[in-house]
Amino acid sequence: MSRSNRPLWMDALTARRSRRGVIGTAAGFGAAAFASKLPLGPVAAAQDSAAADITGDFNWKREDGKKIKALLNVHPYTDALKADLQAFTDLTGITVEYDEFPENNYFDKLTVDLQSGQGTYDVFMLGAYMVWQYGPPGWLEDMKPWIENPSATNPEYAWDDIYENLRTADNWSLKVGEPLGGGGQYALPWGFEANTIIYNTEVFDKLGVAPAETMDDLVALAATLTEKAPGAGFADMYGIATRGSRQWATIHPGFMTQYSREGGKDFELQGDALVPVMNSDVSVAFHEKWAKMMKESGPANWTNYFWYEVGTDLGAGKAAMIYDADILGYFQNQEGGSANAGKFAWHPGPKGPDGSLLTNQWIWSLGMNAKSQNKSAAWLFLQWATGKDHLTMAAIEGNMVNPVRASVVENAEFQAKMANNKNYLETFNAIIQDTKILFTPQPTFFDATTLWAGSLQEIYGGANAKETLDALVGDIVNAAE
Amino acid sequence: MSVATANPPGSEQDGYVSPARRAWRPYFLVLPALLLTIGILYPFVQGVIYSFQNLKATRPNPEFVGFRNYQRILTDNDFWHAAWVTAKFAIGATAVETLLGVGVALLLARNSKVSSFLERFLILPLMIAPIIATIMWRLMMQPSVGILNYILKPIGLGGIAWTDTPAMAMFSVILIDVWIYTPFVALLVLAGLRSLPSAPFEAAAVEGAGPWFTFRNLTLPMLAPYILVAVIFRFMDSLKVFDVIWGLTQGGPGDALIAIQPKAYQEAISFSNFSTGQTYMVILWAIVYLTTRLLISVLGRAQARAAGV
Amino acid sequence: MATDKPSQQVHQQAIPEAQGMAVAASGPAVDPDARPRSIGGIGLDLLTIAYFAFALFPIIWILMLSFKSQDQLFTTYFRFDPTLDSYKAVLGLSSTTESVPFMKYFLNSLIASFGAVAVSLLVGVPAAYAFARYQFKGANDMLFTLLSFRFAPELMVIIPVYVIYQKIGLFDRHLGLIWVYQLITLPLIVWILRSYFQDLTPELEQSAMLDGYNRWQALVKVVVPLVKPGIAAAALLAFIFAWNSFIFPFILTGSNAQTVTVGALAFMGGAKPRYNVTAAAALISLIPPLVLALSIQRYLVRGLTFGAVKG
Amino acid sequence: MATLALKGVRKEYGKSVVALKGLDLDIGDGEFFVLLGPSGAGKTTTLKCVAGLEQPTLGHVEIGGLDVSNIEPNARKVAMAFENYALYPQETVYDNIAFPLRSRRYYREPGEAQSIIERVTTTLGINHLLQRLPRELSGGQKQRVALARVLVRPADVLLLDEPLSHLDAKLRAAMRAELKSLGELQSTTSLYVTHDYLEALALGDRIAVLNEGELVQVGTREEIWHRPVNTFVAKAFGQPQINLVEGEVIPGHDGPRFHGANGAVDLPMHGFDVTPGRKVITGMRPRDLVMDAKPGMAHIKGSVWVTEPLGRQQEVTLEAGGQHIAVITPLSSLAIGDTVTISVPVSRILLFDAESGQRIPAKDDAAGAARPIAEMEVSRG
Repeated sequence: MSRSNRPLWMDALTARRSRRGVIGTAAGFGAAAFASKLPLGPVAAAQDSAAADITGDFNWKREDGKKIKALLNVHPYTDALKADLQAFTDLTGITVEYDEFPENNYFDKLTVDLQSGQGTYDVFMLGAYMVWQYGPPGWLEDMKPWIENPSATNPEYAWDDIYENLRTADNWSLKVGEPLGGGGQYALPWGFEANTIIYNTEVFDKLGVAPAETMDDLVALAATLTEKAPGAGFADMYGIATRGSRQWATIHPGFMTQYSREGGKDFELQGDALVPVMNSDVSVAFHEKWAKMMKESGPANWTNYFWYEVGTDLGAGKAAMIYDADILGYFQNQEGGSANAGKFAWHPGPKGPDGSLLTNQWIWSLGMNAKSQNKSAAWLFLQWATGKDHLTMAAIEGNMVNPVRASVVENAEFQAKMANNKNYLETFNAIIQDTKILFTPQPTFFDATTLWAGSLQEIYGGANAKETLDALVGDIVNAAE
Repeated sequence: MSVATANPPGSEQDGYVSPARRAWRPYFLVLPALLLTIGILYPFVQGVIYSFQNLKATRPNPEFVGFRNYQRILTDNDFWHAAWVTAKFAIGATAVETLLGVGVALLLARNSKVSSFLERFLILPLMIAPIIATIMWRLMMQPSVGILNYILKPIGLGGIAWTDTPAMAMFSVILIDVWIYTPFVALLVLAGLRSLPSAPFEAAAVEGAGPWFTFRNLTLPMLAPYILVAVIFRFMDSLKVFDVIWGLTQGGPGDALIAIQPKAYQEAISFSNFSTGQTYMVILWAIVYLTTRLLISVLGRAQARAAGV
Repeated sequence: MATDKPSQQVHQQAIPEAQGMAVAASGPAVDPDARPRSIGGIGLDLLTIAYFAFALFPIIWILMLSFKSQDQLFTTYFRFDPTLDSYKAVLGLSSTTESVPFMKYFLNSLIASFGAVAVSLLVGVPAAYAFARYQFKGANDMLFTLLSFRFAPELMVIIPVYVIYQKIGLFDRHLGLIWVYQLITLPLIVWILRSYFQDLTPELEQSAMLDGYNRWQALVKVVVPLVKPGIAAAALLAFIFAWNSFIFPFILTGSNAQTVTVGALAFMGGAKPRYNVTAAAALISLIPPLVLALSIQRYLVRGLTFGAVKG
Repeated sequence: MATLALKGVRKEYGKSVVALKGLDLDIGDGEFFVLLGPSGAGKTTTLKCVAGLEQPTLGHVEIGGLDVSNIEPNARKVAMAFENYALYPQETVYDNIAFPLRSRRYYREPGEAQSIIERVTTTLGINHLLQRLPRELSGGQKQRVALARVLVRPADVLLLDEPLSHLDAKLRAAMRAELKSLGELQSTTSLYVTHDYLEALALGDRIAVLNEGELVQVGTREEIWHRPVNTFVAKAFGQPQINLVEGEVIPGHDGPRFHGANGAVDLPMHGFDVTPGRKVITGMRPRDLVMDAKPGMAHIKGSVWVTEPLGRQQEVTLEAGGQHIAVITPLSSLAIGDTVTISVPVSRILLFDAESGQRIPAKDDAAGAARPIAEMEVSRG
């Protein structure tokens, strides 16, 4: 309905412009300093760390009889962990109690606990972006001293086995705008998602089309699929599903991946000042293209698409392809996982004009509460949970994909397990070197990116892209003040 | 009251109660509730105190900033936008629920075989937690796999994008809210209908008054207090809307459904701008408080009028 | 609500009203069975059916959803192969590690909701009685303070409460939930019951006092039986609101005291949204309020009437 | 059995409403005492203060000579029948009546209770209603049930609040007679509240007239009837109401005379100690006046303004000098506008000061008080 009649809410959007206009003049925003490059919080020096208290030979039974509490998100990774917990208790004598919450509410729960400073949970799951929110207030334990202390960490831990881009993603100086790496290790990579194209081979084969190699091809391919698939026996099928809800999570998968490949940036350092640049010409052009693609070839009601609608539509045969987390396709492809299980294939997605395959990633990581009273026991748990043994078992017997350790990916059993997911491993290997966090680290990531998603929705609804993004930049600057 | 002496009159008698004890009697009755309440009052006051600080994640040691948060928020267009969204939702939802609820109550009060049978199901939608009901509605409204467009297709209404535009999104949240809470209004009004005295209606029937005349001049005025109570309850809760909006679109598309409470939630919890979120909530509390007081005084007058009938 | 009226009003209406719904049948409603069925009557019946189609369709749909398998969840509408898998998952009968201890949450919800309503009745009935019958200094302030909690957004208190609970060990405890649920249940019960007591002529319990009973006995033997419909209705409403509460149990509990609202949502996480299991969970959580409502149905409509209406 | 006394009882509600303005009453042991007044006079408040259901703002209540201010209502040994009956709607008639006998204070074995209840309900004629619920009773039946509940239990003081007010006239007359014959009422100190002067006259050993929270007069029925302290009391008793004519005392050839209604009412004042020039009001009860010019009486000439039949009698209202004067006469054919003369028995004239409304005593005041009350002999209804 809205696909053809889009100007319905143009008026409302025009009104929005002037609403923001009251706050300040849009012209001034482009160059406005968003934040200066200052350290935000207490940068814990290595010698202050509780890790320094651990001396002598490494011993798994060092904290025998202790109890730690974990906050977990409902997730296949968590299921694999729960299934293996007894092994940890047998190994260390430590018991793990956990509370589990669904993802939509998980971070709210975690934030409230960390904010309260009560240290209820010794360890918890978090994403790399959360380090930017939780690190500066000093809520996260820096684990670098722990990793580097041979008395605390088992000799077989093999920290370097974890892909470097993933390790770097959880490592930050806590200075706004400063690139990742070169600071404290505020979380340990545990499992991750890279964003790729996943498509329905049955449709592609029947229509004789192949995955797109450029952004323009992707727009055209999606349109072709939308046009032809319903006539080819795929009732109600449309071209492409991506996330579209008013959440920061709408920006970070396919959108951010392709945005970066096309040369788009979120912030730029200008001198000592960090400046939002979502209103650059490259960015405006990309927003228009993306919105057009979703409007013409995406689902009706796109602005209400969370990750699970994206996965659901792929599985139900409503979406011909998705541009989202690679594992979202994996779960739909499992036997009994959806009506079209077994029909999906992976592709790295369109390259940038310069051939770029930059890929944004989401890393489920494990972190330690800086207020924990059981840091030594918590550390034993964390190194076990991110260690080779557990992750290998979890990837092969459970659904712990994608693995964060090269050794697990290279494991023959794992390769065999993934073989029936067409081109999954090929895609993985093609992008893994370019898979990193493509956002600029800064503590208002969630506010800014949520506003960003709202702006994308407005452009989708028909608003002028340039004006909307100018206003977005203004809002981000304002919010920081 | 007699003057207390060393040996108050009657103190040795059966059934003696000292004047002090008598004076304290109501307080004793209220005391347990009050003690419980004080337990709640503390966090409540604490919440208000936060609104006078500048606490946020990046500033773990907050300072008092007086009314600066209030000043900032009340001059911020985001607040007025949220207030406008809240007002639209609250008025829209309350109006529809009231009209529909009164209608349903009148239909049920007929006590026909059909309505008596159906009445027992009236309360069901109230019993599903709003947060879960909203998730279910969300799935029903999904254009690709949802059932609503599937069953509306035969009557030419397939392909509705339920939450794609601000107007549709507002329509959809109000629809869900109406589904959940219309039974509440209907229940209250039905109760009112059934307790109306019969004499005036018999008199009207004897005088040959038509049904519409009877409804307008008898039923409606006498029912007014009940309807108003339903309106107060619903309006008060609609101003605090959160579950339905958050569950459906998290405030989207754009910021079309960012009402005050979702805005406050986002600021306080999602973004850790704690004092800002808390200030939004104190303002919301004040709005609800004042609106309710106003409506209650209207109710008082309506009751007085109804009593005069 | 907070108006200053003499506490000893004589409501002559109260006695006939309390005597029951004798009026109801002969009320303004026209009994269509008493006269020939008209076209209009059928039309109104159709309208009634139309509303209930709207009201009940989602529930029927949820019921169907709960019997669908995961792979038919999004590809079937009315015709599908029914399975009990979702119920097995909710009841913990399936062996997968993805199961959520839902029945434990169910029990938690029962304890917290019943506990909250019981506490509210225990402290709320005397308080409501005092507010209705006595004039005392600060009464209006206390009453309005109590009621104003209902105006407060739940989020406003949640962080302070969280901190306090962590400190005094009420986090993730049933008692903690029962206490914080008072925000929901106590104002409701005091509000409704106070109006009830006001509606009831004070002379009934005064008469009992002269007949040899003390104040407490008069309350228990004479007043409470008369306001039973009000207590039942207020308690049911309070129970439903407590049972459906989401934000409090979500923030204030962990695995030990978690409730069904939070538990049902847990099925929406993981690799894929399990709407079918969530639907089964929602239907199972519907049982307690439903049973409660059916068991006090005869009080319900009447009970709501005279409580709620008096400001 | 006990005496009952109110000592300076004042009752305020809130800051502005004063229900009782300092009431002093002494009621003897076994006395049947009637409190009469218009609605809002404070009658019910008085009863509730005695019962302990209301706490006086000032002053106190004594029962049997003891200050009961700090005694709970259930320990005061007071029984009360409420104006609205206060029957427990969910209990049967039997259970309602048995209610006090099941309390710890007035407990009776079930068998004993049953026999008491049977005796009392038989006396009251409601023993066939025992299994009914209050809502299935008529007003008169409810009233008897309320009365029965008061009578089954021992009490030092009985408080009866308008027990007959909701009955129709016929039933009320019958019940009045019945009440009088009840042994319990005759022997127990009783405080009876009513706004019906006939009830007061019929039942009260003594009557107190209450107005706006203040006692106007306390006395026997004859004292109240023949020597009302002021026009308020005079007007409170008698139907039709006493004829009050304003005028002036003027000198006459055989002593002072009353001159009122532009000279249409001219009466000798030799029974009173009044001096000419004083502004006064005369009171003449309609039943004391006689049609036609009778010798030995004063006469008033007027024209018939309206007539209203009352059974075998009629009430005739005359217009005389711009003043309406009511007379009760046997039925006769009188047409509107007819000129008639009525006779006034001079000894029955009441005189009030025009300014204060207070009665001016007659010279033979003591003798007047002993006369029977004509009103009581007339059957009404």
